[in-house]
Parts: sequence; structure tokens; C-alpha cells
Amino acid sequence: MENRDPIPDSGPIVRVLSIILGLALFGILATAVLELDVEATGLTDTVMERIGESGVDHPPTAVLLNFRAYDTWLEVAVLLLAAWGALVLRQATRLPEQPAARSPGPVLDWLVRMLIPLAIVTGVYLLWRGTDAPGGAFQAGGVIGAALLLLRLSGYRSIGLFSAAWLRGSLLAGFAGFMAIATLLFITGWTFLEYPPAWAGLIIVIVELLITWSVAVSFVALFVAARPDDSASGPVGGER
Amino acid sequence: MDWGFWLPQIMLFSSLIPALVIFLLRDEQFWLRTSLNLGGSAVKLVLAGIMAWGVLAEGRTYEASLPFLHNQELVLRVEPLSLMLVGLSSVLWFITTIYAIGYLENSPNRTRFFGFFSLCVTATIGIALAGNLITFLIFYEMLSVVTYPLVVHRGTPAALAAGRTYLLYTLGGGVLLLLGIIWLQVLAGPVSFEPGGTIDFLLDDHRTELTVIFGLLIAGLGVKAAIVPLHRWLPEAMIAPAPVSALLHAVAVVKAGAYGIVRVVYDVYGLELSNQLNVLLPLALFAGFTIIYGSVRALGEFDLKRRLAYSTVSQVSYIALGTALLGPAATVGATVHLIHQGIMKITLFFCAGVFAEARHIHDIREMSGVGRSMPLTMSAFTLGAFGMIGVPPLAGFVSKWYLGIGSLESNAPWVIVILVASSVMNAAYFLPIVYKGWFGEPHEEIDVVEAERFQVAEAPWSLLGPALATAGISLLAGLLAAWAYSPLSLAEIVANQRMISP
Amino acid sequence: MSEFLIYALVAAALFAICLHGIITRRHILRKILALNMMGSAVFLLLITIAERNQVDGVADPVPHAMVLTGIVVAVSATAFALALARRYHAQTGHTELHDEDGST
Amino acid sequence: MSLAGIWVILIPLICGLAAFAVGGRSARVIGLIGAGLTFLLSGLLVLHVWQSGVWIYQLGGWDVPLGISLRADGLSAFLIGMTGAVGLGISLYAVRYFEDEDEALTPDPSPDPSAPLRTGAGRGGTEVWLPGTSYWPLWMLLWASLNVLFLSNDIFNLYVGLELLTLASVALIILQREQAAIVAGLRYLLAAFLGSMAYLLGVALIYADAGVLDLGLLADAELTGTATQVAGGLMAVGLLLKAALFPLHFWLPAAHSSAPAPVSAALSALVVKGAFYLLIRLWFEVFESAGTVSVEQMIGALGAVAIVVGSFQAIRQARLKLMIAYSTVAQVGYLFIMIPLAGSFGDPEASWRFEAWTGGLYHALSHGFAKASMFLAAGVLLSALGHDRVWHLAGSASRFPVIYLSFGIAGMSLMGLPPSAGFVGKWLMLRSAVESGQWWWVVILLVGGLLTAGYVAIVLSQAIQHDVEEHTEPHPVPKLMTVMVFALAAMSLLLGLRAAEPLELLEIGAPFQTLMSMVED
Amino acid sequence: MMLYLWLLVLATPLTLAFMIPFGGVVRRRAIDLMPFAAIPALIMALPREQTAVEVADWLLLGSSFGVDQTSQIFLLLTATLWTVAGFYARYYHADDADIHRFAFFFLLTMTGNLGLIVAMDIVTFYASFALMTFSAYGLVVHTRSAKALRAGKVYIVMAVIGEGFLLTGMFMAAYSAGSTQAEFIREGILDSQRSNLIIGCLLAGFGIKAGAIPLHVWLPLAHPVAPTAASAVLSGAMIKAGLLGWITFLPIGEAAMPGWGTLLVVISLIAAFSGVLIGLTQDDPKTLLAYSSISQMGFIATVVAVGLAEPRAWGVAAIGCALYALHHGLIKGALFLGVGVAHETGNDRNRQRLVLIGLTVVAIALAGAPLTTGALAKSALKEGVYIGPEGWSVWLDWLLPVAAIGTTVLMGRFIWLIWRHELGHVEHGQYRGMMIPWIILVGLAFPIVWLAPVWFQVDVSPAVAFEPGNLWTSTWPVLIGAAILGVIWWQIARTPREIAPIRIPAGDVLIPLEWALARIRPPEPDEVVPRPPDPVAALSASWYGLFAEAQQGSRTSRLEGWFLRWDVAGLLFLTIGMVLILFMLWR
Repeated sequence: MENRDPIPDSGPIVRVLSIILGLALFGILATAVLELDVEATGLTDTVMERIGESGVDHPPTAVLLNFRAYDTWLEVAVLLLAAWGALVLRQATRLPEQPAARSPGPVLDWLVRMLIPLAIVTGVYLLWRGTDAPGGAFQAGGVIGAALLLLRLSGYRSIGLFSAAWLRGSLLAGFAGFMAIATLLFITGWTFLEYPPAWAGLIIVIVELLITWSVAVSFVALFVAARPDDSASGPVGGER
Repeated sequence: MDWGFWLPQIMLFSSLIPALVIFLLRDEQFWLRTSLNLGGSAVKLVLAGIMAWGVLAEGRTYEASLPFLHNQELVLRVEPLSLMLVGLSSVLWFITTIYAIGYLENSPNRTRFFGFFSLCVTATIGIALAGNLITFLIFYEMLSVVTYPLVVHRGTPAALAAGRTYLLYTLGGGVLLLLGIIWLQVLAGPVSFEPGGTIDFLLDDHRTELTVIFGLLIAGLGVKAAIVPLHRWLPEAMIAPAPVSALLHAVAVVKAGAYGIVRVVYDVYGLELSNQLNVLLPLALFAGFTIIYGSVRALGEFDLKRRLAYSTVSQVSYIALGTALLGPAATVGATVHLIHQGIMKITLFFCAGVFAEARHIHDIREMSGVGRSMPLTMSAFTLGAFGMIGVPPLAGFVSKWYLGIGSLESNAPWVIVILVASSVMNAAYFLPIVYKGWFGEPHEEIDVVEAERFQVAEAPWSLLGPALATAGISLLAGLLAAWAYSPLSLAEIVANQRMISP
Repeated sequence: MSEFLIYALVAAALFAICLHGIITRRHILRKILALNMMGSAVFLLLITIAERNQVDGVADPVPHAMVLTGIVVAVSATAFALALARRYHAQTGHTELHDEDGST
Repeated sequence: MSLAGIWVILIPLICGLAAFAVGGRSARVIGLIGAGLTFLLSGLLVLHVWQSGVWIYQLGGWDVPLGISLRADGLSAFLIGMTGAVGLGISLYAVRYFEDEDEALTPDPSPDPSAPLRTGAGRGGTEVWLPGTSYWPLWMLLWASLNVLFLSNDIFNLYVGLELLTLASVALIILQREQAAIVAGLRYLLAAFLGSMAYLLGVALIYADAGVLDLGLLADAELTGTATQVAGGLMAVGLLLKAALFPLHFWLPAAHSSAPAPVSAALSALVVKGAFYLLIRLWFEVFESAGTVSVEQMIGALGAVAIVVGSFQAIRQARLKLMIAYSTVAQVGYLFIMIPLAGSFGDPEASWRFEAWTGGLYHALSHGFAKASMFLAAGVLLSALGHDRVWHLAGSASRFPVIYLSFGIAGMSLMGLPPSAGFVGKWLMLRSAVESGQWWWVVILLVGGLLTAGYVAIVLSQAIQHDVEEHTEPHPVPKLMTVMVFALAAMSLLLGLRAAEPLELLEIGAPFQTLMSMVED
Repeated sequence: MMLYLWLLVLATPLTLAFMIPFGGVVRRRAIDLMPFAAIPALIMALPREQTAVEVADWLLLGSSFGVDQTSQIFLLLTATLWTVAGFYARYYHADDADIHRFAFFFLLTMTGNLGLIVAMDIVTFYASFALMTFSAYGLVVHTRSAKALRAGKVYIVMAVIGEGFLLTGMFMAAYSAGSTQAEFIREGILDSQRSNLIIGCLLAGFGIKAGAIPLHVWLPLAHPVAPTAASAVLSGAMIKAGLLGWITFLPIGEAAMPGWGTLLVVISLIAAFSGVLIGLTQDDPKTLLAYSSISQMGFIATVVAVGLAEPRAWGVAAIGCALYALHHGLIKGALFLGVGVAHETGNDRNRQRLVLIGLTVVAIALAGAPLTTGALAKSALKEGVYIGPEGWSVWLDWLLPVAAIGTTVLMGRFIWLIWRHELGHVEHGQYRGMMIPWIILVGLAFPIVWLAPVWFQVDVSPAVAFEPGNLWTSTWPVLIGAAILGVIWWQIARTPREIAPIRIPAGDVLIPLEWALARIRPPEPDEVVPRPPDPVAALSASWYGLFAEAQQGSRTSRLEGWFLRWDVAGLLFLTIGMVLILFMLWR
């Protein structure tokens, strides 16, 4: 395929039309919002009534991991799928190391050595805080994933160490673990995604832990996998 | 086992199953395919015989209702009228199968051909047995589809072009029919075929709608019945192999249309309603015009099959015409012509196929002297041609006779003019062929060796036999018309049913 | 004008602006960004609703949960789109989708 | 049996994950087991709904509005059943298809000598992702997400389901890493993303208005507020984009035609139905009170234009798969004509609404089987001939008779010719149109059939065309593939022969309860 | 039982006919048996008492068979003539390679001819009539000469037109009668509101076969070109089929139809005279005989006309008709066969003399000289004419003898032509085989005609011919004719030259007609004429064109390409969304 010049953004007609329609949309959305009842309460009362049965104190977490655990479970699947889709783009099942293994240099090296433990601690803290305050698995996973990325970007070996099976296992852990617990309980006679009240807290923690790890690895995988195989490069070649 | 329930279904399956099995065979599996074909058609023939006996001698009705939609059933019913088309297609399928086996020997894609061929018969039987409008529609449309591969069988650009035209016409017709049926069913609920019609009660409130619906139904059916101006596909479809043309013209496609018209007029609208709506005169006029127009066009064609095709255009409208006249004798004429036209026209096409196959004759002008080397084929052709003209004692005369009487009964003497003019024109385009065949001097290129000039060199029996058989039947159908088991007698039963009932 | 309405209107405006961006910008990255921002607009609205629905100082946790879930979903989709875009760029050198030629 | 609804989600997920975890050739075995089990479970679910009526399940034991409920009524069961059957067919086909593909890929043209590639599940060293290996887990996930979508009774959960579906679809499209597929996948992803955002905004507005997310509660609330109305418009347009209703179909032809055949089949036959399902679910339950005739008519009008434009484009395509993809654009138009017919036009108590409802869904069913068969047929031709240019198919009918027979049968179903499932759908929709006096839809429904015939006949006639030049011997095609192509086509035919029971299934829990007793022909 | 005898009459020639295509020994046997094919018919023609009508309710539309007094005479004539002609043909065609073909058509024609006589219902009659008509074509064109083919063409065209008339008339008659039986048909015609139309159709339809002016044009062409045996039956027997049709189905004698009577009598008289006059200008003796047949049929038709006009006359007139038909059939057959025999005489003076004498005898008989069959036939005719309508007999009394003068002169020319031009052309060695049947026919003609009225106990006795008035009226025209001949003879003897300088080509009025038709009819095209475009086919072609065009280069259309653009799609998304929302809000 020939390398074409970049196509300019849309012409003035499209822009003008788009602005007009955009304004109209805004107008309508505004009308809708203005017509809303400002005094509604939504599901707040309903949640608060039964938060005691959920095993956690923080209402959003209760909703996320218990009342609407189905959403969360599927959301993990979405993330898994995204990472997975990115992996499919690659030919090799293992993720590559950073190609140019430069020495990170003393400053960066020091920074990395300082930041990685800090990030891990922060992650664990966020996870733990999730039960009664804002925070939780995704935040934690995000921080830990960032740490892994930092390692990689500064030339350390990180995700490349994972064998294909490890990589897949890590990606799957959150979703599969969640599912395994739910399925086991389901088979033993509980409603699907219902936790025995006594075990609810523990189950939520385990699930959160697994999700944290999966999220972290998924983020890194998404980042790394986006880098194309050399073999599959177009005629232009390489990354630019 | 409830035979009344199963027999109609077995009737369908006797060609459907061979069709499906044949599709799985390879071209080379000649014997298996042939025995499937012949076996299926023999079973069908026997069943048709059993059912004919049951219906005619014991006064039984065979009926099978199968659930289809909410309150809509698929009904297969054997009664005298359906027996006519069933009998015709069973007999002619058997004969045509033998012919086709001989005709297509060694040509490519035989499996496909015979598969669709059997499907085509299945659809025709379905049309014949249909006990209500929706069942009829289903098989009617199925017929359009399964005949398409047969029309384009040769795969030449001309065949494909013809196939496109064919498909567009038949599908277009199907669309009109579908609309008409749906509209009617919305007004009347599920409409089944009962002699005398079942929708009289709509007359007061829905007069205009009923008229429009009638137009839609007839237009949809008229495509297949090749009523002018919807006839153009028929001559084009002549590009198909001879057995296809034969079956298409004699039994399957055009008959489906004509039979549908008979059903709609007698068994959906009924005598009373049709009369009160004043819809029959236009139909009669269209049919009459078609008869004349087809004949005129036939005169101008010199390709044998095209001439035959226009002849079909003309002849099939006899059925529509007779139906539109609505008298007892006209009904007899119309229904008996269903059969008579079939056997006569198939004879002609068989012969045309033989000429094309054995002598590479496609044009009438090349036919000089062909009767000398192929006297039997030419005899069959002659019988067919005279039958078409309406010369007694051949079958065509019987139909024409009843139509003529019927036209007077229905106080439409102008129809006689059409009938006679058609006869004269039939003579004008058939007799020259007969003349050339028997009395013309053979062309140089045909008789390679002078010594062989008067040598008889007929086509193989598998081609000749069917032609002679149908020619013989068309002779007997006329000669023994008054016999209790002749097509005519059957047609009289059919007409009686429709005339007596209120 | 209540606080609720201010945030809600901002969300509406953001949504409309992002839509404009998606339509008029050709660069894939910009499109992806616009889409992501669009998601943010909706999340803003949800948070606003959660605040509106508060009872006794406790905000409605259901929209919060929805936002959290939504963010993950949006992030996943965004990340996947970015991966694809990088791949696409690597293969063709283009930074925009070649519209008129969808079949290549 | 009453829990089939859960298992029908769980089993494909479990098998998908297992296939992913195991990788290599065993993925195929696991995938096949998953397909078979899911098919059986779908059947069980259909049976359950058939026998015991609507199935409702409170997940986690939390009642609505707090928790999320699953619901399987006739509509869900109908679509799950269809997905099960089509999915099984596609799976069996895929077994052989990817075996073939993977073998073709074995001598990898990778110029990179530093990464010696081996096929299959190697221990150590560098494995490669073979499309066949990646296919199974993704396909299982796609299947699961369809079932999630069909069963979910919560508008936000439906959003998650939609996204799951989209991502799985995109991942499958790019399975072979071809450039065309990647562009198409990216375009699809962005378009679907846009649609999801519109949908999500609608969810937010509805929640703001009603304070609940459960479909049942929303239906009972009979919302008519401005926010709900705006949400209705937003959700509708978002779903129209995802369902590729003209003129928002810009992403579909490329996406559906550049994917591997089993994926194309799944996308066209099933995935498009996901968005359609969601739209009618919302429209006839949540927006039953807020919806207006004009919106319905407009959606129908778009459907009508889709039929015409899609068919015309289909005929203009040089490649078979693109032709089939455009055919999907046209057929999607048919589905949406159901909305004005079943909508609030005229007498709201009229029986034609239910007829249109069943007719439209039956059309969806027929299209599912027929289109799957067509794409799979195209896949066979593509792998056997090495191309799918319609112009060059001459003579191939004699070599692939069953393939073209199936193509023809599927085409019949698309045209709505009897006897086929398509006919039943068309019949019911036409009846409804005639009964309600909406003649304009009658015309388009009828003309649409003829337009469909246009491109189906062209493919067939090209194939039948007498072959003038000698072609090289085609690549042999595994029998199982041919059989599946035929089986799916045959299903689209057989379902037209006896529609009484499937139609009865659709009555269960349908939104026109009051009308059901009135449907007397 | 009787039924099967009647069927046997038809089955015998039919079976023999269908033995011929089998070839080999079967064919040879069939040809050998050909002369005997009409024997059953001959036997059936002999009983004095007519049996009741027999119905075969399985045949055709229910056939009935039988004879009445009139038709029995026709049967006698027909069977006799076919038998004789059969023997004759056996030898005439002895050297003919195509004898099997001749025999085939001969037998089929015979079947038809016999069938129409024994048929008592209109359908069987018509079927037989058609069989005879179409089979006779094979006889007419037997020689394959250009003349024969042209004659055949004219013959078949006229035959088809005739069938058309008949069919039309039959439909209306049968509808009105509610039956196909001849007796009901006659009543039905009278009852019908279209009785005039029916009568017109039947008159014209049968008239073509009977050679009524102006429908006779085929006759002078076809009769002469056929092989002699065929000419004999054509002119002797088959020409009477038309007459029989009239007699059987027209309600003659049941109601007065003066209009039709007048028309027919005028036509018949024109035929009687013009036949003679045109005949005189012919050089070919067979053509001359054909014109003579036209003229003679004119005589008979006159009586039919009388019956039409005056029902009372018919009882007697019908017998007259039948007797005249018997006479004319046998005599004309003998004349035609004689021509063939004359050719075969070679240079043998004795043979030539015998032939000339024989021919002269039958020629005189035809002219109606006293004591001949002609005299009896004419007397019988007159019996009918006398009872005819007021005033007619005056004219007919005068005109018929005048025509007889013409006949005498015509026969004179015939004998002269034979004597001068035809004797001993060729010799195939079949003289004896042909001469014997001919002589038998000549010999039998007189007794048959004289005895038939006695045998069948008809109302007209042979004695009528000896009544003085009749004796005189049969004598003087012949004498005058002989005188005229004498004058001409004298003229020729004095200055040997052709007597008749005018030559009217055979077919007379046909010639200008043919010329006109040739101008009107477009020539047969060599190429297929381009057909007018068919909208549906054009539609399918243009549809296909779209596809073909796309396949050959251009891909997605511009419009579609536009739809595929992101920004356009995005704008459309926005627009549709806006419209949907607005529609939602606007209620």
C-alpha cells in the first residue's frame, strides 16, 4: 500500500454542520437535565438498608462486589478480552522485552528503586482501604501495573519474564477466580453470585486480590502487546 | 395407519426423497440415479392410481393437515380436481424421466439436473394437492425456484439471460400472488379451497377490495399461465434442455398458473361471487387476446421450440378462458384442457428434442424430409400438431368442443370466433412443419450418403418411446373421451362439483 | 441554579463537544481520545446524579459503582483501540482511517 | 433445568477460559465441547421457558432494584435457541476451517530469524498465536456475551454485555492479523464505542429519571419524562449504529467481509441481532409509553432505505463476502421494519402488532441461519478457489454443488420465498402491514424480496455458467464444512415448514400480553 | 352387435393403414389387401332394411352409427367406388416406389369417407370428415410435382378454412340441440337464435368439399394432380361428403328457408354452367373432369336448394339427390379411371378402341342420354324440383336441360382430348390390371344405378325415366349437344386449329387471389426478426449490468463511498439521533 499523505481534518461544511448539530444536542441534553427532578434519591436508601449483609462497609464497594457483582465480574471479562485482543495481534504468545535494553542511568535507576516498593505498598493500601473508603481492586491494580510498566520502560525485565502460561494465567486470574468461587458456591446450592454472609468479606478480599493482579498484568500486556511484531510491520517498517 | 393422512404426504415424498438423495450422488452413478428416479416416479404413479381409485370409485377424500402458523395449516387434499393435475404430473413425470435419461446421457451436471427435476415435480404435486391458498402459494413459489436451475442448466450466457428473465417474471408474479393472498386472508381468515368458494360473506363490505385482490391473484398466476402481457418469459425459457421445456410447458410451470386460476375462480371466489364482481369478463378478454396473440407470434417464429412456446402461450389460455366463462361445459373444457394440452404439448416438445438431439434441427426450415428418416418421431409430432389444431379424434378437439359449447352457454359467442381463429392459425403454423417433415425434400447436409436417403434412422427408444407414448395417450384421450375413466369424465365430475354447490 | 445542574450541563456540553471531535478529527488518536472523553462526560453526569440522590450525606452508591465499572470498560476499549491503532500505523503508516476505501 | 439460564452463560465462559489457558490444539477440543454443551443448555433453556413460562433469576439473591436479575422470556429463549443452533453449526465448521488455515500458516513467512517459530503447543521456546488457537476462546466468549445480552434484565448490565460483545467481535475480526481486518476491526470498534456511549448516556438519563435500572421496573414505571424521551432517542441511535442500520452501516461491510468465515458468519448472523434485540426490548418495554409513531416510522423508513440501498450495493460488489455483507445491511433493514409495524401505529390493541413482532423475530431467525450458511459457503469457496471474486466463479457449481445448493436455499430464505423461515417472517410482517393499513411497508417488503433475488441469482448463475477455461484443481474442502453449510441452510428451510411451535414460544412473556388472545386468523 | 359391425367397417381400412408403417411383409400384405378394405362397408350397404342407430358411449363424445335410406345409397356408392379404385390403384402403382405411402393415405382417406357416412352424430361425422380431408392431402401431393404441391397447398388451406366454418357451425348447432345426434342437431339449428349463422357456416363448410362456387378453387387443382385412382374417389366419392353433410345436418325438409334456398340455387346454377364453360377451356382431361364435377355438383345442389326453400319437396328430392350422387359418383369414377387406362393402352388399337368406347358410353351417361344412368338420375332430380317452390320449376325446367347441353359438349371435348392427346402415352404393363376394374365399374354402374331404387324401395321408381316428358327432356339436350359437337367437328375438319383459343387456368378465380396474396404477404424472413424490447427482460439485463459493471472495475459507488466516510457517518449519526430525540419529544 502506498504511503499516502495524511488526510486533513474534515472540511468546513462538515465542521459547521457538526457544530450546529452539536449545539442542538447540547440544547436537548440540557433540556432533559433541566427537567430532571432535583430531589430524587435513587437507590441510596435501598443500598444503605442492606449494606450490612454485604460484607463490606463502603457502599460503592458493596454495590460493586456484592449487589451488582455480576456487572463487575463481566467488567473484568471486558478487560480480559481487551488484553486478549491485543495479544492476538501479536504472533508470539510471549510478550517481548523492551527491545533497546539501554542502561537506565543512575538517576532513573535510583528513582525506580525507590518508586517500585512505594507503588506496591500504595497498591496494597488502596486495596485494603476499598472495604470502607474509596479505593479498591482497580485502583490498586492500576498502581501496580504502573510499577511494572515503569520497570519495563526503564530497561528492567518485567513482564517479559512471564512464560506464555504465566501470562495467560495472570490475565485470567481475576475473572476465572471470581468465576470459580461463584460457580463453586452455585454448584453447592447457593444462588449464583451469592456469598454466604459469614464468608462474604473474605470472598470479596480474595476476589479483589485476584482482580488486582489481573488488572495490573492486563494493563501492561495491553501496553506491550500494542507494539507490533517486527515481522508484521508494513512496508514502512518499525515503530515511528 | 390413517392412509387418508399419509398418502398425500407419501405422494410428495416419493419425488422429494429421490431428489434429495440424487443431490448427494456423483454424475457417474448412473444406475443408482436412474433407479431412484424411476422408482420414485413408479411409486408416484402407483399412488396416483390408488388415489384415483379411491376418489373416483369409492368417493373418498384424502386429506392431510399439518400445523404451520398460528391458525394456519398446510393442507394436502386429494379430490377430483387435484387428481387431474396429480395424474397428469405422475404420468408425465414417469415418461419424461425416461426421456430425460436418454436425452442427458453423457452431458455434464446430470445430478443437478435430475435433482431439481424431481424437486420440480414435487412442487407440482404440491400445487395439485394444495387444499388452501397458503399451501398453494408455498408450492407455487417453490416451483419458481426449483425450475430456475433447470432453465439455466446449459450455463451459456443466453441461458443465463433467459434464466434472469424467467426468475424476474416468476418472482414478480409470486409477489403479486403473495400480496393478494395476504390481503384476502386479512379480510377472510385462512382461505381453503372449497368448490363454490368460501368468501361470499365479504361481498357487501369489501367489494372493491375483492376485485383488486382478484386482479392481484390472477396477475400473479397469470405470469406462470403466460397470459399476455406476462408471457415473455416462456419463449425465453426455451433455451432449457428439451425435457425441461417439455415438462415446463406441459405440466409444471404453465399448468401451475392455469390450475391456480381454476382454483381461484371456482374454489376461492366461487361462481356466485365471481359473477357478481364482474371480474371474469376482463379475464376472458385477456385470455382470448392471449390465444390470438400467441398464435400470431407463433406464425412469425421459425425456431421450432420458440414456435412451440408461443403455441403454449396460446393454448394455455384456453384454460383461463374456459374458467372465465364459468358455464358447466366451459368448466369441463377448461379443466380437461389442463390434461389434454399437457400431453399434446409434451409430445411436441419431446419430438422437438429428438430432432435437436438426433439431427441438430432447431429451425423449422431445416426440417425438410425429416419424416423420411424418422417416421415414428414425425408421426408423434403430427399427432401432437393435429391435436393442437383441434382435429378430432385427438384430445385437443374434446377441449375445444366443450369450450365452444361452453361459450354459448355463457352467452359469449365471441369466444367461438377466437376458438376457430385459433384453430385456423394453429393449422397455419403447425401444418407447414408437418408438411416439411413428411413431404419436404431432405437437405443435402442431412443425408450424407445418398443411399441412406430413405434409410430409417430413428432416435434411441428412450427418446422415441416417450414421444410415442404421449402421442398415443393424446389420441386415446380424445378417442375414448366418453369412457368413464377418461380425462373428460374426470373433468365432468370436477365441473359437477362446482356447478351444483351453491 | 443548583450545583447539580451546573455539573450536569457541563457533562452535556462535554458530550456534545466530544461528538464534534469524533466527527471532524481524522487522527485516530484524537478520535479515541474523544470517545474516551465522551465516556468521562457520562461518568460526570452519573456522579452528579449520585450526588443529587444523596440521603443523609451518603451519595447514591449505585451510580458510583456504574462509573467504576464504566471506567474499566472504557479503559479496556480505549486500550484495545490504541493497540489496534498502533498496529494499523505500523502496517500502513497512516494515522487516520481511510474512509473512502473501507474494503482495503 | 431451571438453572440452564445460568449455565448457558457459565459454560461457554468456562470453556473459553479453559481453552485460553490450555492453548494449542487442545483449545479446539475444549471449544467443541463448550459448543456442544452450550447448544444443549440453550435447548434446555428453550424447553424450560416453553414449559414453565418466563424464567426470572435474582443474581446474588439480591432483589431488584438492588441486584441484577436475569430473565428469559419467549423472546430471549428464541434468540438463545437460535444462537445455540447457529453457534453449534459455526463451531463444527470452524474445526475444519481453522485446521486448514493453521496448516496454511505453518510455514510462517516471518523474516525474523531470531524468533524461530513453531506451531502448536510447544513447551518452552516461542509459541505463536495461531488463529485456530485464538479462535476458540474468543468465540466462546462471544457466545457467552450473546447469552449475557439476551438474558440480562438490567439496562446497565446490558451496556457491559454490549461492550463484551463488541470487544469479542473485534478480537475475532483481527484474528488473522491482516491489514484489511485490522482497519475494519478498528473502525468497528470505534463505531461500536460511539454507539455504546450514546447508550450509556441514555442509561444515565433514565436512572436520573426513574432511579432504577431493572427493565421490569422501568416497564412498570411507564416513564414519559423528557429525560426518558431523550434517553430513548440516544439509546435508539446508539443501537442503530451497532445494528448497522442504514445509513449507519459504514463499518459493517468491511468488518464482516474481512473476518475469517466462521467469524463473519457469527457477526452477521448473531452479533447484529444483539443490538437489534436490545433495541426492541427497550422499545417495547421501557419506551412503550414514551415512544411515538413518528420515531417508529422513521426507523422503519431507514430500514426501507437499507433494504434498497443494501441490495443495490450487494449486487455491485466484486467479492462474494462483501456481497453477503451488504446483504446483511439490507436484511437488517427488514428487521427494523418490524418496529413501525409492531409499534403504536393505529389501534394500540390491534392484533397486528403481535403479528409484526413475531414476524420480525422470525425473520431474524431465518436470517441467522441463512446468513451463517452463506458466509460459511463463501468461506468454503474462498479456501478452495483461493479467491471469492463473483465474476470468476464460473463453473464452480459443478464442483461444489452442495455449497451452491445451500447458498440457494439460504438465498430463498432471505428472499422470503416459501417454503422457508424467511417466508414465515415475511408473511407475518406483510399481514401486519396489510391489516394495519400501512401500505408503504407492504411495497418495500415485497420489492425487497425481489432485490434480494437479484444478487442471489447472480451468484448462482455465475456459478452455473458454463466454464470455458480450464481451472486448476481446487483445494480440497473438508466434508464437515460442506455439511455444516448445508445444515444451516436446511435449518432456514425447515423452520419455514413448521413454524407453529417457535411462534408459540415467542408469545411467552411478549410485551403484547393483552393482544395474544386476539390473534385469531 | 351391429355396433361392432359398423366399427368393423371403419376398423378394416384403419387397421390395414396402420399395418403399413411396420414395413416388410406386414406392409406388403396390407397393400395386397387394400382393395378389399371397403368390402365390409359394401356388405353393410346391401341390406334393404336399415337397422336402428347404434351408440358407442365410450368413443369420442359418445358416437352413434347407422345409416338411413339416403346415406345407405351414399355408402353403396362409396364402398363400390373405393373397392374398384383399390383394385385399380394396386396395379396403377405397381411400379411406384412410394406405393406404401399411397396405400397409407388411401386407406386412411377411405376410413374417413366411410366413417362420415355411417356416423349419426356430428362429432363422429366431423372426426371422419377431418380424417378424410387431411389424409387426402397425401393423395393429392402424392407425385410431389410442383403442380401437386401447389394443389396440395390450396387444398389444405381451403380445407382448414372449411374446418373453421364447420367448427363454428357445429358449436352453435350442438349447443342449441344439447346433443350431438344428427336428428337433434337439425332441430337444434331451427331452434337456435342463430340458425341463419349456423346454416351459413355449415353450407360454406361442407360447400368447400362439395365444390360449391366460389369455394371450389381447390378442386380443379387437386383432383387432376392426384394419382388416377385417387382422382376417381376424390371426384366420385369424397366430393359427396360435403353433400351428405348438408343433407344430414341442415334442417332441410323441416322448415322453409327460402332465402338460403335462393342463394344456394343461384350458386348452384352458376356452378352448373361455369363448370361446363371453364371446363371446355381445359386441355387436361382430368381437369376437365374436375370442372365437370363442379358442374354436376351444381345440379345436385340445386335440388338441395329446392329442399331448403320448400320442405315438402325434400322427401322426394332427397332420393333424387342420392340417386344422382350415386350416378355421378360411379360415372365420374369410371371417367377418371378411364383416363388412366387410356394412358396404358400403348399402341394397341384394340385396347384404344375399347377404352374409347367405354369412355364414350360413360360420357353419354353423364350427359344424361336416355336409358343411361344419367337419365334416371335427372328424372329423379326433377321429381323433387316439381314440388319445389312456386315459379322455380319454370326456370329450372329450362336451365337444367341447357346445362345438360353443356355437359354433352363438355363430354365431347373430353372424348376428343382423350382420343387426340392421351391415348397410349406410356406402357407399364399394367393395362390389364387397370382395365379390368375399370370395365367392371363401367359395367356395374348401369345396373347399380337402375337397381338401387328398386332394391332400396325408394319413393322414386326407375320407371320415371321412361315417362315421356322425361324421356324427351333427357333426349333433346343431348341431341343439341351432339349437334354442336358436330358443327365443331366440321369446323376442325375444315381448318385444323384449336377450337378454344381461350384458356382459363385451372383454379380460375384463385389465380388473381393468389397474385394478390403474394403481394400482401411479406417474404419469409431468413433472419430472426428483432423483437420489441421487453421491459422485464430489460430490467433484468440492466440489473445484471450493474453487477457486470462493478465486476469490471468500478467498485463501491460514489454515493456509497460517501456513506462510508467517518465524518459523514458521524454527522448522520448525530442527525438521526437528533431527529429521533425530537420525534420522541414531539408528540
